[in-house]
Amino acid sequence: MNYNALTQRYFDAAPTAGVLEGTDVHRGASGHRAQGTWVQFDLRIDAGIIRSARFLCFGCPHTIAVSAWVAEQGVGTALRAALRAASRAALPESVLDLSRRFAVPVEKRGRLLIIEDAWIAALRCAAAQTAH
Amino acid sequence: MNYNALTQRYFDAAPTAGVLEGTDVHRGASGHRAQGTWVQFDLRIDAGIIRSARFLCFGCPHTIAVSAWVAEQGVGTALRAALRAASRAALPESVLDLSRRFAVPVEKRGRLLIIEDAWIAALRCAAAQTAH
Amino acid sequence: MSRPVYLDYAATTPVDPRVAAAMAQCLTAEGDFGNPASASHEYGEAAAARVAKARAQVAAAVGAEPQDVVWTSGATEANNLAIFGVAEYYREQGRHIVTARTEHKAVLDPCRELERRGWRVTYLVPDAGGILRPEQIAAALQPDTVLVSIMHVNNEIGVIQDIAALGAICAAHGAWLHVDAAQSVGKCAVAFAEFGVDLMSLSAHKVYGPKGVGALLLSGRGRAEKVHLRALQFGGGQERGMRAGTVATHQVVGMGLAFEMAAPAAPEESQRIAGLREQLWQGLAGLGGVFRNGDPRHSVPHVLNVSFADVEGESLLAAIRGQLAVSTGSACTSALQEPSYVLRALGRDDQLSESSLRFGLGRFSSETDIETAVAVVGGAVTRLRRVGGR
Amino acid sequence: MSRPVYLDYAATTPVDPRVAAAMAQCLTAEGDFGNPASASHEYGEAAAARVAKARAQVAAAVGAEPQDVVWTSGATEANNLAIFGVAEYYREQGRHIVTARTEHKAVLDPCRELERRGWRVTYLVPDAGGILRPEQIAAALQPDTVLVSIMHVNNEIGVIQDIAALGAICAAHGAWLHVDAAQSVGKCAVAFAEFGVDLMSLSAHKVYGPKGVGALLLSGRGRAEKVHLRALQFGGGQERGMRAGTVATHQVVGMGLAFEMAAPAAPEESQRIAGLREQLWQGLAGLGGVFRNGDPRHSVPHVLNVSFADVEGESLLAAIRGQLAVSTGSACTSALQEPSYVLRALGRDDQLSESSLRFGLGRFSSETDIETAVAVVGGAVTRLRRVGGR
Ligand SMILES: Cc1ncc(COP(=O)(O)O)c(C=O)c1O
Ligand SMILES: Cc1ncc(COP(=O)(O)O)c(C=O)c1O
Repeated sequence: MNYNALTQRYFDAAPTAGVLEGTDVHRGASGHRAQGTWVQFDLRIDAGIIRSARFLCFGCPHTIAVSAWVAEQGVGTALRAALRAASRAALPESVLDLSRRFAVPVEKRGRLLIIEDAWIAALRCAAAQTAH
Repeated sequence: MNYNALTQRYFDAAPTAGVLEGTDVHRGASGHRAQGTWVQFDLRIDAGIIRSARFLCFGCPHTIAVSAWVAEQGVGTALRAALRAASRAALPESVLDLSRRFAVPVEKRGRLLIIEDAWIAALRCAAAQTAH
Repeated sequence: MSRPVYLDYAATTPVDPRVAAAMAQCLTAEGDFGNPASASHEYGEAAAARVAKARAQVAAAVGAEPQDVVWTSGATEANNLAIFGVAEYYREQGRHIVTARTEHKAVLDPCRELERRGWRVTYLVPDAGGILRPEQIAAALQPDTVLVSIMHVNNEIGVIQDIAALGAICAAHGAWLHVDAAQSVGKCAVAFAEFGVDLMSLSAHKVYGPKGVGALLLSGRGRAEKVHLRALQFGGGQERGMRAGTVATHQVVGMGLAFEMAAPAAPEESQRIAGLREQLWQGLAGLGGVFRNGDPRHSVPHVLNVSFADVEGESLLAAIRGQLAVSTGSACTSALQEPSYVLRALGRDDQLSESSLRFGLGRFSSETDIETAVAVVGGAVTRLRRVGGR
Repeated sequence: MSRPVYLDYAATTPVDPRVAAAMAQCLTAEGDFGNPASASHEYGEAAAARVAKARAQVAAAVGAEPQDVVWTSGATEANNLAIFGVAEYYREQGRHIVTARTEHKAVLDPCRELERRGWRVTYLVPDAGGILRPEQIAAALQPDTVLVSIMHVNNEIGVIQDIAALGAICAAHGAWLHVDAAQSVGKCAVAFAEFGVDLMSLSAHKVYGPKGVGALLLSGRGRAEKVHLRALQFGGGQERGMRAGTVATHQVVGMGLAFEMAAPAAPEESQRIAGLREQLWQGLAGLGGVFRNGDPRHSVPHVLNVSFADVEGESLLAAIRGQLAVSTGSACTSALQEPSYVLRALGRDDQLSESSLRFGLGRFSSETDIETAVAVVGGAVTRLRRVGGR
């Protein structure tokens, strides 16, 4: 049980934990609590740009830390650009780069895919709703 | 390797170790050095009484101590009386009593029979020679 | 920086300072450093006398005789020696063994290995509180059952099995009874002979003695025949051929003294610790969604095992680790935490089996420690539930 | 009353005070007392770090890698683990083992047990000096030979076998080579990898470390395949599953430091001790009827084994015991002393095999100790010969 400084910091502070309120909030989730990992992102979009993001996470410290970081770093991203690219570019950084940045053990890397799925689900939700 | 006080004392001092010189000395031996135990007694008899006794012994501390004690205690014994009785009375004390007195472990008691044999051999030698 | 509050006494205990001092006397040139097998000089004899005294101390603490004691490197070896030793010695008499799902790995893994070698093993499932009913054991016995291996005090949840009842059943059937009592000494009454146990495993480091030493008690009192073993390691003939290897004087001396000190301290210490555990449980229960594992009516006071709903286990540990030293169910051997197999056997679901904390209380635990524990765990649980949206 | 002069370092050594101090730091509540398997808190991590350091120290001292080290309770267990472990793991590949008559009981007794289980064992006989020729080993290898177990330094007579030569032969044949090096460290060069050894047994208490801890080194470097083992004891998965049981932090820390200290001290210490041994030998040789056991050209300086003509062994020991602590060939397990099987294997007759003394010299031995030894032994031999009429 050793975490690098970044993981420890984002796990401890989880600065973007929570939900956003309002009708202009777009939500995406992935995973199952019963299976040990569940992640949800809330996004507020303005003029096609992510203006704010929050996450909820039931999961290990790596999953919480990466979710928190994604919600923080995702702000400022252009929605269309993120969705247009291949799915690996939807996150602010690729899953592989994230797993390096947060020193995620190999056995746990599958959990980052759940974060990615939740993030993409939130993006898609936003894209669908803002397309109407 | 624990010896009772008596065994220790007679092993350390071995007061009667040695041989007697002279033509009136009667000698008896038993056992084999190569087999681990060898005992010899020298007796000087005067008027049918053991007047002095010496022993030599190649053997364990119990064997040395008992041999020394037998040579010491045997002095004053009447030769004929000792030989007339059953062999168990030839020694100043029975093998069983000796093994108790010197706390000889069961596995070693056979060695006391070698002492007894040597003692009887010396007595017989004396008896044979003084009979001439 | 001050160290976290230590509440992991069931994993290991610090050595009592008096025990450490006695051990030190057996190490250096001024002390009794001789090899207890060196019968040819007084260094060896002095060491042998210390070993004999330790043997008597251990025996006295658990209602056994000094000659029942076979020194081992710990309860793991004692369990292995008991299980393989009996199984292999009596292999022509039968190849069926009865044990329970909630046993320590040091019992379960040897049983698995015996299955590989062709033995059959019945793994009993206790009730939701962790307790085995004697009738369960009776029903599991088969004509070729040679060994029953049931632990006394469970290391994860602290529940106590009714060993005396098992002793009677096994004796009537003719199966040998092995009891892993690594967690018992100093925590509840251990009466080797009275219980009717044939083999019992002990460990020093759960009761303020050193790691790396334990004992297997062997007896057949009450039986026509004494239990026999095939040894696991062979060599210099130590321990009457049942366990070769130089006896480590300082280690057994430490165990002997620790066991001697455990017995008289036990009732008083247990009462105090029961109070602390209650304080801890009340504090945690207030959080809600908190479940106590193991039947508290049949438990030693030294262990409190609690599962937290809506909290992920590794994150819980990570959130408290700077301030509190406790265990989850089982030590994780890989980066992935696995749900405790003991809690699973009690019927807990994966999430609750995996988000449990085992608090092990001990001689040096204080009320302040408990207050800290409640505050730290409370804070962590609340925060993690918030992050998880619950 | 002052204690006898200790010249039984080959039986066991006192722990170096620095080692004792390091051990003490791992025992009590202020120290690193945690369970090294407790990954969930810093007490466990601190202990694990100490264990890792000790692993590196032991490996460095014998030319191995830290990951080669499997902690055991001593060389007895290491030998058993090596021999049973390899034999049982490779049982389908072959059931023939090669060893020597002059091995320690902790090798011979496991081999006897394997014979009982259906293995064949060849027991090589060394020359009169105790040395095995590499060609002997080569000639003994059979198509189904899976293991060769030969000791490095003999515990009774101190002779050193040419392990590097054996390593090459075994590697060429494809048999695993196990070396009992319990008596080697600090006394002669030990180079695990360089020697081409596959398994090596180590013990701490022969080199100023604690009793009750040792290691088995495992490697397969230079082979396509790493050697595998079937474990002897199963449980918590410690030591990568090869040796279950809580690792005793203070014990391995003691071993690590003792091994670290052994290496640099060795050349200097060995030279000094060689001088003392020569002094001892010269003093004893003057008595006449004194025979040196073991080829002095291939021996560690720390052991001098001498047989005395016309002296009974037990009486010799009894005569010196108050003043001198030495061993006969083998520790007597019953009241009857038996001739040393090692000396018998060298061709000594019963009387000389049984009247031998093993002098073990060590770190704290002084010239005065040797003078005392010569005087005491000289006095005893002279007196006993007189009592025996020689
Ligand atoms: C119930 C139980 N059995 C066996 C063991 C193993 O004991 P040791 O650490 O002495 O090998 C432990 C502790 O680890 C235990 O709690
Ligand atoms: C050569 C040899 N092998 C094995 C052993 C056994 O070692 P331990 O005492 O650590 O079990 C010893 C010492 O007793 C020895 O000298």
